[in-house]
Amino acid sequence: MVTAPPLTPTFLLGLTALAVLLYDSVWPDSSDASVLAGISVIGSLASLGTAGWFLSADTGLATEGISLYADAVVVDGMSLFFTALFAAVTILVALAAYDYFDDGNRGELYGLVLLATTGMSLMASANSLATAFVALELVSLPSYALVAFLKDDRGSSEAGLKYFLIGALSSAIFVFGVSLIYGATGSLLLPDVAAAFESGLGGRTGIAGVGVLMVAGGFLFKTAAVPFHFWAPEAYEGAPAPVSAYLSSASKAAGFALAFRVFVVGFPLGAATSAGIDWALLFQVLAVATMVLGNFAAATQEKVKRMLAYSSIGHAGYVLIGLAAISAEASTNGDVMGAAMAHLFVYGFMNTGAFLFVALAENWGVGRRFEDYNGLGAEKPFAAVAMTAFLFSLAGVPPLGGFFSKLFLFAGAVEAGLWWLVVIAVINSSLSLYYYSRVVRAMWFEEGEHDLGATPTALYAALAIALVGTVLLLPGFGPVIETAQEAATALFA
Amino acid sequence: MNPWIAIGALALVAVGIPVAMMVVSALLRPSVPEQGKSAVYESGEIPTGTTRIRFNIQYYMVALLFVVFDIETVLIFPWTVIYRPALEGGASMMEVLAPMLVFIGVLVVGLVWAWRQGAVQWVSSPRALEEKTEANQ
Amino acid sequence: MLQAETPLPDLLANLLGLGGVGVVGAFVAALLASIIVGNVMLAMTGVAGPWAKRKITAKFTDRIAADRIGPKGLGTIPADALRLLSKELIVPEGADRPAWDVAPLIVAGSAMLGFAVIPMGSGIQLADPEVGLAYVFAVASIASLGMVMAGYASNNKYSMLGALRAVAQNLAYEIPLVVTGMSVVLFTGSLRMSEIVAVQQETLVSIGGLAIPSWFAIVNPFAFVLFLAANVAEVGRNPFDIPEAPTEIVAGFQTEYSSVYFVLLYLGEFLHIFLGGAITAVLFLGGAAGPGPESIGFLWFVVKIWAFFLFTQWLRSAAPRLRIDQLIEVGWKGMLELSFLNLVLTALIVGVVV
Amino acid sequence: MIIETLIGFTFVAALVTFLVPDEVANRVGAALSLVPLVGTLWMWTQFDGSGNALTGGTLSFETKFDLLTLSGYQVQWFTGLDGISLPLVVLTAFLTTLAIVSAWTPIDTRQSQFYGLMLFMEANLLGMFTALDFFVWFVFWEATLLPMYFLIGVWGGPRRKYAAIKFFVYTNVASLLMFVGFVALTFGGLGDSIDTLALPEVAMALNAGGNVSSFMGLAPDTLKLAAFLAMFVGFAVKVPVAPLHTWLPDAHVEAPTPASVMLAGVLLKMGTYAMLRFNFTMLPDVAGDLAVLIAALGAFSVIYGAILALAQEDLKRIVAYSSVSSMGYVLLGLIAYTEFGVAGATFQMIAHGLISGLMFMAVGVIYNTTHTRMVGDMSGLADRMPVTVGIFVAGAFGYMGLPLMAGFAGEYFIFVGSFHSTVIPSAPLFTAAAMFGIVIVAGYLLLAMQRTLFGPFSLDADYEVGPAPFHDVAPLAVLLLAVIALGVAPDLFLDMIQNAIAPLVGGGA
Amino acid sequence: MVPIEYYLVLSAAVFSIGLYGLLTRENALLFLMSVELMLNAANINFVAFSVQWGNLTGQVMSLFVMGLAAAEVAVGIGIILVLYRNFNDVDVTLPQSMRW
Repeated sequence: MVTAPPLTPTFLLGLTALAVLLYDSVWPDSSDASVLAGISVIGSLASLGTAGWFLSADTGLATEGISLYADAVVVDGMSLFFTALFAAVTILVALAAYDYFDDGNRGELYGLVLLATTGMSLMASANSLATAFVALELVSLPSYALVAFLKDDRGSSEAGLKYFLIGALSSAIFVFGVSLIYGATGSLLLPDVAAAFESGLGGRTGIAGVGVLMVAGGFLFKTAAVPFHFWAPEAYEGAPAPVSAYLSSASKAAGFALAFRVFVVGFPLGAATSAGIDWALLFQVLAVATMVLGNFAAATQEKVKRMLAYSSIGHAGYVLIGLAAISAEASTNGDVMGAAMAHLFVYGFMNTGAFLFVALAENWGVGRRFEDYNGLGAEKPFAAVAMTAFLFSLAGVPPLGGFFSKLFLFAGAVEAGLWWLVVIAVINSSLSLYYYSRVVRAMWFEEGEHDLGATPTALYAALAIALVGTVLLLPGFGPVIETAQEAATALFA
Repeated sequence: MNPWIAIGALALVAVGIPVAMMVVSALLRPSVPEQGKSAVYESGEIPTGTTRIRFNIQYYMVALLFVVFDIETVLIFPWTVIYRPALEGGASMMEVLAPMLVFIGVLVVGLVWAWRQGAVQWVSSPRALEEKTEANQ
Repeated sequence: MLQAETPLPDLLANLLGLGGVGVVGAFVAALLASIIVGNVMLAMTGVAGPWAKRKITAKFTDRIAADRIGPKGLGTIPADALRLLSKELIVPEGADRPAWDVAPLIVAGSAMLGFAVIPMGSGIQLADPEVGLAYVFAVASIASLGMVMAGYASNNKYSMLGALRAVAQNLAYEIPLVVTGMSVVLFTGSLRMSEIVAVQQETLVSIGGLAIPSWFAIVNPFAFVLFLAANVAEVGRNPFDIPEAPTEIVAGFQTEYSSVYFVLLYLGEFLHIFLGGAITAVLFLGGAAGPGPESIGFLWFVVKIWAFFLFTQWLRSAAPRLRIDQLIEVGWKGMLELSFLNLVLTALIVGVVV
Repeated sequence: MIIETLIGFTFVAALVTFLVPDEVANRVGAALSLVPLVGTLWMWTQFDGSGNALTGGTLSFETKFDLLTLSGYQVQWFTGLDGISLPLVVLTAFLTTLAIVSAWTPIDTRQSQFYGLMLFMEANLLGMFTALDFFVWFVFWEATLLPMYFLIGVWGGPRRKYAAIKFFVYTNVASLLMFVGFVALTFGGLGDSIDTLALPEVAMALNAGGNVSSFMGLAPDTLKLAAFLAMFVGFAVKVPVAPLHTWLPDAHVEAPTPASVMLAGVLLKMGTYAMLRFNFTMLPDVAGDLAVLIAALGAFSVIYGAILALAQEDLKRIVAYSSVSSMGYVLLGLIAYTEFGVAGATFQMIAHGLISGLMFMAVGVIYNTTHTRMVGDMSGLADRMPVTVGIFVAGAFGYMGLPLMAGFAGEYFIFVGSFHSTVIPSAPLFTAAAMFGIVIVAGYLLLAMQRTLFGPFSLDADYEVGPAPFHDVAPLAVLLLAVIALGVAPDLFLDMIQNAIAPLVGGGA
Repeated sequence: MVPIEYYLVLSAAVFSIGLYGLLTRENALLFLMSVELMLNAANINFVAFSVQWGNLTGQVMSLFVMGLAAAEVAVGIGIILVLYRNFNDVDVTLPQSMRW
């Protein structure tokens, strides 16, 4: 079956990052980034391909997964699924960055993106809270720098600062939570932590409860969910658009990947609930708060990028259903979590695509407000069609990938008996159609005059790939959801 | 006996002796306050401007580089300690050595990159810069 | 074994019968031992700073120095001490007071703290914790904090520059120093100072009945040279006396200091030289080992650290000072790579040998 | 696989048309649209199905394979044709081609996008009428709305943005309601007794009776009622049934003519088609209970639409409101649950599709020439553009149900059927009310035409008025021929329709 | 042996001080210091619990935390430097070019 090391996809990403840095070391003054972009894309493609190959070869899907390094890392369907997602988003971002940052040297940019992707892939594989923390930081640190990448831009540096401040705070909270979990259970390995939970924690439930809460805080930051969402609008708006795309899809997915594994494997709900730590309830509340806040705030925005930022918070709320709808013994847990994973996958394409269009608009020098997009449909039909598809998919309008993933997610929640949650989610989803369609209206229905430059090839290519991804996920949704649900179900085994 | 008791005691002594010297000096020395004396020394000129000057960014770059590398040495320490016992315990050399080679390899890549990006290049003279850009054209 | 099985405080406790009094007794014994060690070291620096330094430099430059007071000018030592202590303390305008006051304490204190784990032979070792080597590196590098505080708090541009340069230099050479030190640990498999010394007592080869001990200076001369260089930089002596660089920035971070504060900074620097020598001796020169009975180990130890002192003074006369950019280049582009190389090579050698 | 091939081809055709230059897009679009037209006509000739698709009849051109699993339900790709869907599929392909040709004159900007969207809509409509799995059907159903949204919003009149949004919001909310109703019924009510959401399976499970369980605290009967109402309201918006029709006049007035043709000709039929498939086939007993309400709504739509038409000055608005009126008959015919009623209603969908298409197209041609649609602004157009006016008048007669025209057959059957209905209480009363409506609308239509088309020529604006170009008139002529052909020989479709609805009226109420 | 609760109280106190500083200070550098405090509170826990449980996991983890804290500071200071260049201040409440 598998003849390469199980962590090959992760290794490939890391090696690509080193290759980029090496290339940049050898030719530090080269102002042509095509080689850098090429290395990044090829490396990510290789990683994506390997992950796909492993997935199709059923690595660890049927079994418990392959544990490595004294159980600190596990490779299973879920980690491969997410790694494929991260690699795909990285390809898009690497292509987009080629045109977006058109001055000077970009070695550090590609290096940072690839390192962060490596970290994300590791997050998806983490089977120990120590690995989780290290991987989380490996994602966060490059992200901070990426957000502040435009050194002379006030918005970018402000965004970087805010992202960093809240990031530092939340990672401190996370690690303190981990220390409490360690205190309560005596181990950082998730299976051992779970065993301690199962055996009743020996009267240390108080510490464990605070610890679980704090660990959840760390994930909520990474996924831009309430109450750690403050950074998201600022960071996404101020950051260079490809970076916003990267953060809002890949980074968010990574947070969820880790949260899924830590909570499901590490803090089994049945044992946790009997110890008074009902985290599913916590996530139910947070899911509602997050989606309501994200969608309502998005509806009041005047700038496209900021609207997308808030809508990204809203989507975090939907995905949180994947955790909220878990119950101790239900056989449907795998289905709903798999649906959440599939939604993240689809989201990876459509949301990245939407931000890439914003990148394109910034590249053209079009403004940031809704009105500034007026008439783009007539002037650049292809890009506008792509954007329209992304937005409608984000809204969950049926013919597109976003509809299916939301449908499966909500169906899973209904099966788990969370009718009220689904009702709120559907109302939110309908509201989202309103603000997404504002962009569509501006692009197609309004008249506008722009002095648009050439069409940047790589950005267009990225946009096209994202579009193909979004559209192909309609007929190709079957394998995605099946893989996701199978992987998620294996987690509950 | 716990060795840290002795270390604590030495810490007391290490602070105590200088403090004692200060006390002795305070008893001995005169105090003749005078305006001119307390002016900061600037080659005898009247001090200009503030001391909080902007200094070369390279100091900062070096400090950053250090922060990263110094912490990495912390992670190498445990490895050096167990290296020989592990080998004597029967582990093969590659098994013990390879992870650290990878670790150091990654570090070296980072160092080389920083080096080539000019993180440790103290002076970049305009002439050198000019030559560099010309060579690239 | 040259090492006393029991560290000095225990010895004292037993001698004075304090062993039975519990923690308090132990503390009293430790305090006594600390006072002994601290004063011995201070005495050495007292000799070295005002007198030996001048004498040595004078020899190198074929001059006569310090010959007015006492035989061979030895009376200079108490005279200087009294002179400096009774000088007026001038506080510069705009000094950042607490920091400015504390800086000398840190510089002097950190050096002295380092001696806690050094086995000086003849049973003189205050403490022997498991992590001795890490401890001594950690404590020694606190001094740069003191230098920055001194430089920053003085409100003087020269001081500020000196402080910055001190930091840059310490940072650049700290890592090679520690990494090279770790290559020794690869042999010993322990960070305990007494272990490190003990491992070096084994005979490496016998040449004509003369047993050559496996001092790491002999086993791994490459590491020794690296360590020596990094150590000289770390204690800020020529050719690495960038932080003070009297001909460039007056006196660096200590420009604005006078009276007892200056004495403390000055003493602290000399203590650091001796601490550097002590670390070198322990890591590479077999600690207090030498011909003769174990009880004179302390003498050998003193010889070794004085040898290091002599070496620094020789460099002071012989070597020109590097420019700051050269210093950084040598540190980051040369020493660091070499020290990593050394680490890997040592690991390979150990692997092959074991 | 012929259905899939046609749908796939049409999608590709849409993409190709989207990418060709504007100058050639009209011809490319028209040429490509011929392929699905020919394909559907061929399917018509080869049609060999019998019975109703949802009650175990034999399907023609059936394709079925598994796609994925959703919460325990197998989602299938399941398409096929029966006597109800085939005529609608033919109508779709036929009207699309004609609408594309009729767009050559009025659409003068962003042509490639326009024709691309038309073909995209056609592809989705074909999928919608052939799909027999709920999810696949729903995807196509919703996807049909998107192109219309853009067609109205981009190429429409002065208030196009408002109209597009209104259309979009109305239809989307309706879809959501319908979706919730259906899902509650199947997921909750049928529970584990089915393992796919294929429409035949759902319909048969429901009609088998007695196996609906209570859900969310709703008793089985209440659940069925709630689901019926949710679906009915959802579809009624599409039809539209008064009082849920308010989006329609706006959309029609603002939409460019070809889009109006598609909207009135095909998109309105989606609502009645879905009502027939879902409400009246799956829950006939509930429908029977609500018959009086539904019949009243149908009659109300007829009269209300007619009266509103009376008050209009805009030709397009008149036609639009008369559509509301016409769809009222269809509803009335469907609820009658007699062979004549349901078959007539189904036939009327086709007939009305053709005739309203014709009317809108004719109004469009006039507008192209005169740049106004206001009744008071012009008169005596017959002198200047006789052919167009002739066809227009003929179409209006068709609307009134003149014998030998398609409208006659449909309306006649509907009235006969509803008159004899045993399901609707006091059926003759409703029938008479509806018949009254037809008189109003026909009368007013003729009056308006009289004022605009005949008499001495005058025009408020300063435009040269002459005969319309050939490619404007040709679609009108073709449509008129089709209307007459169906009027003369209704059996072209009526046989298969009757065959398909027979199981419904046999087992109804 | 000092009871484990004492360490917990100590670390909680350090954590709270850090949190307090972080919420009340406006200077970015003080903010960084506060975060360091919070991280080191976690380190106290790790080391104390490591002794308590008799395994080395906690000590190793504290090394990781230290390393990553240093890296975080490195990145943070870089960002603050950029911020200073753009806004001429290190007050974290000052940049408000994107208020909602």
